Amino acid sequence: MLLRHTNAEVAERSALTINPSKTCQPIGAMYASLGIHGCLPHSHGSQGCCAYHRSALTRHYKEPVMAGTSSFTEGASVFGGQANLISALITIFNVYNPDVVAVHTTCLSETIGDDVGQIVKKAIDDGKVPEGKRIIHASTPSYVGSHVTGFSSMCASIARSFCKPSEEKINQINLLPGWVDPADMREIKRILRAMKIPSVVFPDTSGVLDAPMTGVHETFPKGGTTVEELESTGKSFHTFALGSFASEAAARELKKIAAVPFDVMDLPIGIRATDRFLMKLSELTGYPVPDSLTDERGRVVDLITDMQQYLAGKKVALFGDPDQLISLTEFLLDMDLKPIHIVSGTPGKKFAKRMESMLDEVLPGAQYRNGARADLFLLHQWIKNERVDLLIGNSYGKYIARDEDIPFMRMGFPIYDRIGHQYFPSIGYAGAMRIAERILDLFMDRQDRDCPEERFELVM
Amino acid sequence: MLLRHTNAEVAERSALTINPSKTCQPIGAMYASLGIHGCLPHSHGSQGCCAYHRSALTRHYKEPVMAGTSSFTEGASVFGGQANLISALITIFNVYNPDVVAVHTTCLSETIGDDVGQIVKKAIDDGKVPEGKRIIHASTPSYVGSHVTGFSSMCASIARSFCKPSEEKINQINLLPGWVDPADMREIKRILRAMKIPSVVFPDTSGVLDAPMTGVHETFPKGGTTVEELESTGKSFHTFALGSFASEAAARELKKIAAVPFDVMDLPIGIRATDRFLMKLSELTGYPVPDSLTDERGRVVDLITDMQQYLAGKKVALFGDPDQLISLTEFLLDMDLKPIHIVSGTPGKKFAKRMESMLDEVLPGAQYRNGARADLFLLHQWIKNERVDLLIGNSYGKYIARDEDIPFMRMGFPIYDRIGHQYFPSIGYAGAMRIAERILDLFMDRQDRDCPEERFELVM
Amino acid sequence: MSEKGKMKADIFRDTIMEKYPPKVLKKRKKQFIVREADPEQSIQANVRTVPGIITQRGCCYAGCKGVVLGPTRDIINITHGPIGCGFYSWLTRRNQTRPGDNGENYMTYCFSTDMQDQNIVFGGEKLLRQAVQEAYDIFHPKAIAIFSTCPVGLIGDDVHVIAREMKEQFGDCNVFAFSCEGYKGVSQSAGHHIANNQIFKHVVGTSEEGRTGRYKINLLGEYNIGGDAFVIEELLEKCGITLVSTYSGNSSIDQFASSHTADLNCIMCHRSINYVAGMMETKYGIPWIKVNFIGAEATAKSLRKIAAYFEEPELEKRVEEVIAEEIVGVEAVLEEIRPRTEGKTTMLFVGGSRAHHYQELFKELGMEVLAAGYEFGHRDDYEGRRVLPSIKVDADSRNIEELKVEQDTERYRPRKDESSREELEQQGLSFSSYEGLMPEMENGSFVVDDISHYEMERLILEYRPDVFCAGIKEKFCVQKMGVPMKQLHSYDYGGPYAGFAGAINWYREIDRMVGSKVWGLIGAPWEKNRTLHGRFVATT
Amino acid sequence: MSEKGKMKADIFRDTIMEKYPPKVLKKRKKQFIVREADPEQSIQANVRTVPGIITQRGCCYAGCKGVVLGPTRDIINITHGPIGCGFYSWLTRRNQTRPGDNGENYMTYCFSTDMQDQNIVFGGEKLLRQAVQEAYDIFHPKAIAIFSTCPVGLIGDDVHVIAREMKEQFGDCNVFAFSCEGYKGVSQSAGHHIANNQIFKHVVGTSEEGRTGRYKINLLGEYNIGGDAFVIEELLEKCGITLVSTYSGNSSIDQFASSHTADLNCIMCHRSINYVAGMMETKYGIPWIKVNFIGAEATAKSLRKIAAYFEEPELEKRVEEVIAEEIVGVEAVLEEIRPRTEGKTTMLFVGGSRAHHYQELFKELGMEVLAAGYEFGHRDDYEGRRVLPSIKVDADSRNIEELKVEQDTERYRPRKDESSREELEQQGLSFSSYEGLMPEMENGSFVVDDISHYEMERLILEYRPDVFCAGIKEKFCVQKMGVPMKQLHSYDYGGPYAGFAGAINWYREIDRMVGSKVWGLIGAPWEKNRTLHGRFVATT
Repeated sequence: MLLRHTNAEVAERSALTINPSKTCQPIGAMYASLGIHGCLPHSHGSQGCCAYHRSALTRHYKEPVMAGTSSFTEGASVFGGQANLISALITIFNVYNPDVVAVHTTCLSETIGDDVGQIVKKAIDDGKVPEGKRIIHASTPSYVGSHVTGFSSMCASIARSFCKPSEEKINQINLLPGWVDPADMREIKRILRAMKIPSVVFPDTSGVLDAPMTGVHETFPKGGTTVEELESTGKSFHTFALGSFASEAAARELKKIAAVPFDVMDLPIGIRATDRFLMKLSELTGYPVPDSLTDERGRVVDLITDMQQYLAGKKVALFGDPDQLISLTEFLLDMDLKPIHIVSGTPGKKFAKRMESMLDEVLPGAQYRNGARADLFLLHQWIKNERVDLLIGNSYGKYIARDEDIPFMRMGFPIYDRIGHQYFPSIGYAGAMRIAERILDLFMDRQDRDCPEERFELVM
Repeated sequence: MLLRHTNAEVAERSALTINPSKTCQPIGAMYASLGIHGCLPHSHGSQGCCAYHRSALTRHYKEPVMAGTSSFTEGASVFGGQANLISALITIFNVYNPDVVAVHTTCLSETIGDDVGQIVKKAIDDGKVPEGKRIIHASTPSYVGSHVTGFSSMCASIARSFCKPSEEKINQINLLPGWVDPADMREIKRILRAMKIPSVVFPDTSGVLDAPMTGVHETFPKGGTTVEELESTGKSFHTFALGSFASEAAARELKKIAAVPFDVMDLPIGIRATDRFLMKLSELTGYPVPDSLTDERGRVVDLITDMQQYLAGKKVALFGDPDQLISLTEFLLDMDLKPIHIVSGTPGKKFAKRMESMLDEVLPGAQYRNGARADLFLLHQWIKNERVDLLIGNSYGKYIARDEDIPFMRMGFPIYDRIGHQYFPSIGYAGAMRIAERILDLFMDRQDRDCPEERFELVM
Repeated sequence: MSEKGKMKADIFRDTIMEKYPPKVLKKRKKQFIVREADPEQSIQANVRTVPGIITQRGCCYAGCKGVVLGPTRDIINITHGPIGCGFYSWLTRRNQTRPGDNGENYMTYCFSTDMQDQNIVFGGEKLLRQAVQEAYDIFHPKAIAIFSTCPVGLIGDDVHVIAREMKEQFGDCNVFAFSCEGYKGVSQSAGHHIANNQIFKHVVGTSEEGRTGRYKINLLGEYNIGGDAFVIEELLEKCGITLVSTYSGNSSIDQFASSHTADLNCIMCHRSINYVAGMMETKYGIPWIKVNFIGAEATAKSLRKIAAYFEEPELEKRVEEVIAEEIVGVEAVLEEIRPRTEGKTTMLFVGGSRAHHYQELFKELGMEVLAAGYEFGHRDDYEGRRVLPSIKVDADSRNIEELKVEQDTERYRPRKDESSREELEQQGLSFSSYEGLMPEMENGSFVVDDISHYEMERLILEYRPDVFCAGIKEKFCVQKMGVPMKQLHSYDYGGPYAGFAGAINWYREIDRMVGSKVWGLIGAPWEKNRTLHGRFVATT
Repeated sequence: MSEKGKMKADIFRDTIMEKYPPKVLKKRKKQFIVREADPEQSIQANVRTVPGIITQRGCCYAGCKGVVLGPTRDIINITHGPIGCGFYSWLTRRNQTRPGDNGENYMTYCFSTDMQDQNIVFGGEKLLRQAVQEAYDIFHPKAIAIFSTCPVGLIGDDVHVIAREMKEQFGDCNVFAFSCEGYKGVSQSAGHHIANNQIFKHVVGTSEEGRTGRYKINLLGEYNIGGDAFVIEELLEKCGITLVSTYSGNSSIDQFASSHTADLNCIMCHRSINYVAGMMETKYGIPWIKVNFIGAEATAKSLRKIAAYFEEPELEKRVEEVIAEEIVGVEAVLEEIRPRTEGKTTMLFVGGSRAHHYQELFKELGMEVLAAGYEFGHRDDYEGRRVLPSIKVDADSRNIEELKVEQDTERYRPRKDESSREELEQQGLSFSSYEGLMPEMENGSFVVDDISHYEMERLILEYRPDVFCAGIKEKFCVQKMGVPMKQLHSYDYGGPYAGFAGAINWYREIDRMVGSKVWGLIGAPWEKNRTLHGRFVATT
């Protein structure tokens, strides 16, 4: 047994987190920053933070993740990181020459109280920042929220830093995709193109964290939302924020700065969340949903109705980030699956509220928890008490899956041990198709593995 | 053991086929016919043929497959099927009202020597065929070639029946996709759209055999190549025939009728076959390959270089149809895999020639065979003599895979026991990505299953 | 159904028939009827399908090789013909089979001569001989069967001579052949008959080493789709009834060979196997009764029938105990599920028995059967065996051999004398009798033989049943219309549904199907409400 | 390398340095050197990384918790701090571990106090106490270790007091803490030192129940990445050498506790563990030697060193037998592979030992090392321990506690007296000595400390090595340039590469990497030849 010390007896814990289902803010800020074209994320703290975040993102995306660090030593920790950050900016502009540096803080710089805005201002005032270069910053203390919070904070900072007030509004929407993978951002852009809706999607890591192999390493690959696009967000007619945990804060900033109204919508994972997304897009713009998307939808529904017998009634445990889990839970329920154990390390009351409204009535036994100590140790204990047919989550789920011999679908962040998430969307109808296919494959593979020989089926 | 009577001792057989790796012509003709918009395939023979073909295609696509049959009885078998066919046409036009009826023969009608062209002519002459309706026909005796031959024959018939000689040539190409799944045909059209090349793709089963769920059963779904498009093929500048086994015959017809030059190319499965396809498209049209496709290519190459350690040196057994196997073998070799056992039931010398040129030098031990008695019994015996790490083929491979505990990737026709092939392309760079992902998943899942606990990897 | 419903049904039927050309209309009207109170109401069946009509039916080969001989594990079935027929009948029927004591099980294999054009021109006999030889050399089976496909009959290969010669040559391997060319008859039904004949001729009675036991029966017409036969085997075992052979689910050739040693033939699928029952009665004196293990009540009734036949209180007691024990679980599940299925509707178009048998299960769920019919039934399957004398043998049926069977001079042994048989009949045990589907059907419901695709769609559009039952070719057409569809050939890869355990599976399956939320996903919101309230700054 | 090569190298180095701001340039020049013939050539190392330079380095916590303490199976390692540090160091280092006899193995677990803002404001001591209590209550481990992350030091939580108190309270559980805040020192190296100190203080010498045997050694600085330690364990076993403890691959706390009972310390990774070796020598009288089990020759040499130390012919004989036996397989594989690798080139930038050790393996393959350097090495790792006295202790290093260790009054026992030690040294066995990486490097090659991303790219662009070795952060940058990249922290999830068996794995791995065809797929044909010969009828 890989997790041999996990037993079925759930003891309430008030201090010890075991096998977390979240990580800390700065990595989310780093990921969001990578979604700006020509941007170098910068970690203001110990160099270990930067190393850890770059490593984690690299393992997930199998791609270069470039970022700077203020390389705090004990001295900086005592006397403040101003010298380090200014020195870093000078080096960065000399050596890597990004268009934008996106600074995020860490628990260290937050604890000592560094005022990054002030430091950046000083750097600019002292002429340390070349003409036309931009430095943005977000406060992302590791001891508040989670990686999702950090992503949200950096998105808000991007909005705050680039959006300009504008009286004139143009036929363009702002779209905040939330913390999804490059393939998802690509898919969102494809949907918007299909609907002929001009848009600024930010952050946009497609083309950055799924850059093609060309024989050349581009420090700043051609993807990412451009500064020009970001500066036009104030002119947009409307903002769509996908996922309240990841995207709402930025939408609020855009509203504050440029009076762009916004809708916070569920991440379009699954059929109905995608329906609502497209319907709202269509309602607000007046642009119809094209037949090509309606047909895509019809194909997923077709698949699900065709294969429903393999899905119905199967029990699922899932963990990950709240925006994803909310939509995924809805999708699982729509496919007649039973999501009975759900945890997310990210705190926030909206999670429980949404889960309650979806689950309490139709699946009275379902357990869900988020925030402090909503960890994989707890999830595993729940599973030991009520077995499931499927586990969905990031790569850390594989230890539970192997111990309990449960089919396992990797979804979420981080996925360190498989490829695919970088290249195939899990959002929209295309994503729904892929999710349904993967779940079906798992169930069918299991049947093919376990059935007695005389029940081995050629046709399924 | 599911195949408990299969032993390792390969005995040459001259008459008995065991567990075939092919089926008969008419089903291929039926599939090709479904790729014409508004067309009802019609099986001129016993009603069992039609029932079998409809069932097989339905199980593969999980979609309605509409087709008529001449319902031969003993009388018709003795006296000829003219009355049955004419009666069938009358019924069909009254009840189902297709634009086109595509008649293919069977071993029965071929053995008795029915002249379908003659019968159809009589039906038209006798006024049994409504104005504007078209009846095309192909000779597809089950005792010649295979299902691929039948597909090829019906494609040739489509060309022959609709193509008109034309002096005028327009900026349009004809594209014969070969026997691939709807998702592949859709992908080919996407590629051509991306390259802005006007085209007639035929047959085109996308939108027919992956029709969306709408709550309505359309006897003739909105997909398929239209008669108008088919009639314009003579004006096309060039014909691209993908896969010599499936598509060359039709290309030759177009050339004969309308002097449209053609290239026969490998099915674009894998990177290099897709490269050649796009390069040739680009060379001939003068239209550049857009960056979006170059980037897609770069992403697959990136994936393969990133994950090469999991691929290199793994041995593969594969079976299926020759056009697919030729390209797939090239792709596997390109990924440093070792395709060492290959069989195809479809006869044709080109297969061995291509395999020879790809394999004999770099993989001296590789075994390949096609045509008579190149069946799964033989393949399984080869595997018993030299084990492989991966088996690729249609659903019948699952019996070998379970017996020998070999990871199994379903690819080809028929796939009765999984979904996915209908919706996700296996051609083009998108298909290469999917193939690479699936192979990697299989290898990694196997590692995760079999490794000792201390070698269980979080990161891969 | 109400009188109003009946009138609506009549009108509806006439309306949909209008689309047919006159000749077709005339024919179809006789096969598409609205059930009346008249107990003698008749239907046309087992006639040629109108070409082009899009039928559910398959061919003679499918009925012979696919249905009847397919499930027997230790015969090497060689399809003589082009590759297709062998390929399509390879593992597609879900006859579950466990290897027997000798470990032989060829179920997962497909054997074919893969005839080529030169064989059509010059004849395929040499090819066939060699193929049989190779099968023998590689596998050393105890039996090899040869199945002719369409061209074989036309080019005149004499498969029976080859079989006889090879059998003699091998000495330790029974070889026999079936002239089951696809064009014979009008449906699979012809193939069943041919299969019955040849098995009876070449196998039945060739061994006296059957199972011993006090209550020995054969189960005829049970093909172990989805493991049905396993459930029945277990149930009979529990009751102390000895199953000598099953035709042909999970069977072996030795079981057929000794099946004449049983004392009662119980027929499940009357259509496909009644010939063997009749011939065994004539030759060996074994009576047959119709049974049905589909449905909990039907199962109980069938067990009681068997017990009644043997007239042993001990057996009757045991059977009652088993029923009492099993029914507990059935009732518990029904109690939970029935409130969700009660009043829902269904239609069944399939096979030659299932469209009848499965009505039992639907009734147990409180569901109404709006329409039903067979794919390859005969009039007796609809109207009962009483109509047999009045069935006109047409050209298509005449071509199927009718074996002349006589009493076996040594082995004929009537299991019941006339008087005890009569007594049993008076107690309600009918011998050699089948009432058919018609009596099951409510007044005003539809009975349709060899339904066409068009008719099926119209029925669904008009009546929108909650579940529709048919085969794979219909499956996705029906579902595209938003109606859950249950395959009754393959059970949609589910089952078993026989016996008490099977009934429970079925209840749960239908509960899932009528309760699934996935059908609610059909139709995008913008399709339902096309009015858009666009607020883009300016229209572009 | 030729003189011309050396000149080119010098020019190249100066060119790439030009991009740096003056202050950075000055610093980097001292860390980026071209190897000269001068045996005394010096390099700057273990100094602060210039902020913004994009470094490979991590932090003190990573060195302490991640590297040194991570691999020990039966200590519950609680990260005291916000969740990130615990999360990132959870299972990411591939220290393979089998559960010991008592079944304890917490390797797959991550324990954290998940500090929240109120803990930052009001202090985290209460939280930590409760977390330790919960760990104890749920798991009853034999030891709990506490690791401080950045904010802990700043807010002043006294982790050591808490540890001491909890330990006393539990009675049966050793609790100790590490003040390894991420900002300490200039790299992971500080963390190693802190880890060494605390393990020495709280664990070493607390048990006398070590393994018994004639030739007892400790293996220091082997972390069992990819199973290296397993290979070495097996090899030592085969030679009859008793491994008392490994620091810290596949280790248990009991092994550390009794490690002072060994008679020789063998150091693999000098950088991370030399402190413990030194302190054990001072306190217990155990000498240490440098060994290297990476490379077949290095392995043979290291085994011979150990044998020589014990001065027993029996052992020396056994070691020679084992070497002779193992070398057969090594040579067979080398013979096959070397023709394909000979003359190929590589660069190594990683860790504090591997950039040195792995040169052995490359040399066995006939490959040339063009450049190498450490991520967190000190000058002694480059230049040898002889430079230790000349290393100036700067502010960053001064903050890391230097334990005052004295001879143990009872347990100090010099394993060799002065004279026999001198004799051994004369025979070539150096004690307390490490020559460093520099002597390995050819004249004209590059030695670069704490290489920056920019420098790495330039090196690759200029010299295009056939294989590049570094860590995960570099992996895909390098590969994007079309150069196969081998991770030397994680081994790219391969290995083991230690010992003879590991060498064979390595040869095959490098053979695969330099021979793979996938790199040939880079670049579409239309990118290589952009001239198109369009023949469309008319341009549109």
